[in-house]
Amino acid sequence: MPVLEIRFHGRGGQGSVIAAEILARAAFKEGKNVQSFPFFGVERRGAPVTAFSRISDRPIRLRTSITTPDIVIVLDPALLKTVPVTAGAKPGGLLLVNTERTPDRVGIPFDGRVATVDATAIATAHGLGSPTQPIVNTAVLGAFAKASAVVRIESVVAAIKESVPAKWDENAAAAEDAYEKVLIATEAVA
Amino acid sequence: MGTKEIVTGNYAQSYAAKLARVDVISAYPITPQTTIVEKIAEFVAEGKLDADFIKVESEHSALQACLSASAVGARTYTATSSQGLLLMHELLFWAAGQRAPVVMGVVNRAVAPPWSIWTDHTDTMAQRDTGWIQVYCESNQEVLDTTLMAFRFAEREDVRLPAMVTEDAFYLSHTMESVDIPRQDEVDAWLPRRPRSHILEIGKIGRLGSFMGPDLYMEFRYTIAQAMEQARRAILETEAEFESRFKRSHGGFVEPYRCDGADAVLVTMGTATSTAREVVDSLREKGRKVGLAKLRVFRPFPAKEVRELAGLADRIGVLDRSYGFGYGGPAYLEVAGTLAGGPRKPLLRDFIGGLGGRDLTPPVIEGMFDALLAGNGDGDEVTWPDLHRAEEGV
Amino acid sequence: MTRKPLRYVEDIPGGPFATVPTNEEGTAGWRTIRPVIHLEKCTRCNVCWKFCPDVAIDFDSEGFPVVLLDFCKGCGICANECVPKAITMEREE
Amino acid sequence: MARLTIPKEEYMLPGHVGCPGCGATLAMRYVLKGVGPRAIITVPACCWAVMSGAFPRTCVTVPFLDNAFEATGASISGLRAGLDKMGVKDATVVGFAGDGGTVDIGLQSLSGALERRTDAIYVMYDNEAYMNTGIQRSGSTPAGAWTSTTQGGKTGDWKREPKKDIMAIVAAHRVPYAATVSIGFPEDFVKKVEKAKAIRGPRFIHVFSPCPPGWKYPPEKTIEIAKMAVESNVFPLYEIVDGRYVVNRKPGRPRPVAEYLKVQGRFGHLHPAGVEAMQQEVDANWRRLLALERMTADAPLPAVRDEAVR
Repeated sequence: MPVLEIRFHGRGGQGSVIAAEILARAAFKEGKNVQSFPFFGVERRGAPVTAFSRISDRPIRLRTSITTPDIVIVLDPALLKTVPVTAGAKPGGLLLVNTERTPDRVGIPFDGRVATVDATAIATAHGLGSPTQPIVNTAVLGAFAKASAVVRIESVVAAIKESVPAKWDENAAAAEDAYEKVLIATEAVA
Repeated sequence: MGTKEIVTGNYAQSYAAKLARVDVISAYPITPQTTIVEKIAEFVAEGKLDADFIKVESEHSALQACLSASAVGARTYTATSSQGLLLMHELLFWAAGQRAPVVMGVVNRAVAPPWSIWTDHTDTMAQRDTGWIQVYCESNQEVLDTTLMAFRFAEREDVRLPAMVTEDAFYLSHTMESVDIPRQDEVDAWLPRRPRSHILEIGKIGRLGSFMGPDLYMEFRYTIAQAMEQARRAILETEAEFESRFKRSHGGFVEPYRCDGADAVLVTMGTATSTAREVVDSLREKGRKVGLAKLRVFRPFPAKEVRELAGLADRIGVLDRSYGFGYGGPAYLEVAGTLAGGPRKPLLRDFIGGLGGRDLTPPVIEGMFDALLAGNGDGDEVTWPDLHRAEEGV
Repeated sequence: MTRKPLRYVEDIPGGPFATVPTNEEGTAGWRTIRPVIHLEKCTRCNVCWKFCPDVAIDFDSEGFPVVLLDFCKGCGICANECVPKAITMEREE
Repeated sequence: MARLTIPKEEYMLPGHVGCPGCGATLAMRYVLKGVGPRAIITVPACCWAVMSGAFPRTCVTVPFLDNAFEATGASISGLRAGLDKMGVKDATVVGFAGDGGTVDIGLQSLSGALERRTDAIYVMYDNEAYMNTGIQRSGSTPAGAWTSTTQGGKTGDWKREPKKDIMAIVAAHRVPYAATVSIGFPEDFVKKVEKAKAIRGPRFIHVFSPCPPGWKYPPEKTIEIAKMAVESNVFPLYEIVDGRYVVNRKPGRPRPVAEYLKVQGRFGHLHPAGVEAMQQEVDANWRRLLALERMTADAPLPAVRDEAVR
């Protein structure tokens, strides 16, 4: 298995950095080599934030940010209009977006599979975060487990319980909920 | 022509600052720099210098106050030594980053502990990568002239970098010797006030300093690197312009002395150069073909001129009046590094000496030439010739 | 108008001297909820204008407050401080 | 439209990267309304060093200088001297620093500037911790508060030391004017800045500046909290004019400190005994402030007023 590169896009306070960390822990539980780190910039609530994860069978030695991701995960749909989230994405990869829309109506071109999940609704239903600032990361990771098949939902849930500061059960339930509800478009979206 | 006076190296600095009509001085006292600022305080008190002398509470603040005054266009000057220069370290980088042409006199003094107020180049050598032009002087006349030159090349639009003019503690700072002090009108013509770019103005939007991400910071640092390379030409042009007006020059970047047909050349800095001239003359009289090279401008480092030394002799020694723990003297490491890249591969030796005010006497310097000429180059690369060791009974 | 970001050495002015006002680019994307002003209740007391951390409230010709949606971050201070409760926070579509 | 109670002109621009509900942006907005367009601001490392976002942007229309963390005091001295020598006599020099940058790392240069009577206004916007670096405790963090470096935990390792009284430290320098202001009272805030602007010599403004992520409350409550702090005597509004204390607001019945604490997650761990202890601390400080007002009414230690002083 080559080094799998995953790039998260979110906003300060939405949990993108913790999402990358949880994913790395989940893959580590399955015996993989892992690496997760944020692009350390002007972290402000609401400001765009990027985080990265690498997963591989062999040791990971690259010490760079991820510019040609296999998988792009977008925690906030508003970013689709302002940030080039799919820049450099490898062809035939996966784009997972937290949105109410179905994969075919995501509204940006992508050469690969597209998956969507309304993580905001799921997070709000499970009481995660506040109406103005729902915490969507754990729900998105549940959808990721299904859409990517890179890690099992059990590993994601176990990793969540190690990483989130509070509401372990609600976060785990949100991940499992999203695992069921994620929509995956099989063919490439023009 | 100016007036000849007997002054110390410190007063030479004060006169230069006065003649340059500096707007703002901001300084904190430290031996042996104190008489520089005291003399400036006298000029201000007597109305001979219309400047604002901010008596700050630390050297760190001294340089920040200069940077902020410079940020709105004022011509600024400060002076310090040793511990004070080390405390300024953060602000030294800030000055280059802000492209502030601050001129600073540094009286080279050893660093603590233990306390030592005597000469040693460790303080300024430790600042060689901060983006400041650095010129090491050999005489009080050179101190005054170089300070006047520093204002001119530092403020040039194509340079706009800060400059340090250094003098050895006591050997220059407190040594009285004859110095020609130029007339004020001549210096006014030499240092006219030109409007400066990239400064802050009341009523105009602008932020000096700012915040850059990984996509632009490197390009910005490169513009400072370009300015320092540009400073090479600016310094030489300034020296030539100074010579045509004041009829004096001090050797540009590197000044060889009696190197024709030399078997060995010793690279020296600061006042050790003067003593070494005596030694070269006396050895030449005894038929020994030796010479010296005065390394005057340390930043920007004169790589081209140093490489030319390799054409003068097969054996080159460097007298470092400082030492970098873990390898050797910084001057040697840079000279050796430059020569390693050149076509010829002379035998290279680093002599650590004169630390903490230890006298560099003719016998000690002569010993360095002996070590350079002896053997076929199997001796130690870095040596401390004047170290007091019990077994050698020296 | 979003300015092309600086990228090349040649773009760099001769010093770290910034002169581009920040209001050339919006911060709208920051919000998940936005203020809606119900003019029928508004008394034009300008408290919302006074307390906005983003200077994102201006006035129309009759002195009624207008939210500058390019800059509002949806913090909700205006709604919280509005005396006649004429401002409600609605979810961003 | 009702008459505006503070000047209409804006010198801080929208588009900055302050967090939603940030108190420090209102602090800058009101200071600039008070000093007007012929001002120059110098700022150390703090939230405001990042507020404009990346080069080449700036979010204030007046000239803005970045200075080293420890050296805001030295910077205002340098700016004043530089402007004097450049023939600019009517500009207002403003140092604008955070609480950590003032009471901790910058205290020495502040003391230097006050002692050498630098003709400038030093503004400390107080969000009571190192917020730009992620809510670490500062000397200005109140006792009992959670921060990322006083996390409580099993050992109860909350901030133990009382908040450093910077106004007392400034008063000891016999400055001509010092005042506390809160963004919850913009009229009082701007009036005091305008008052300070008209005075020569060193002046100090202590701004109460709530911080949503740092104090753990929802962003819409920033002003509510900034008012409650004053109404509960946690942060009294007063001036020190030529050595005389003048308390500007004396609430008839101050609101219980408990109400102020309840809204903020950083105090969420406090038991009734902890709340009571803070109430007593606030009451003691308030009694002392009133005593200072009485004592200095007839025995002030006046500032040295030398009009030509820098």
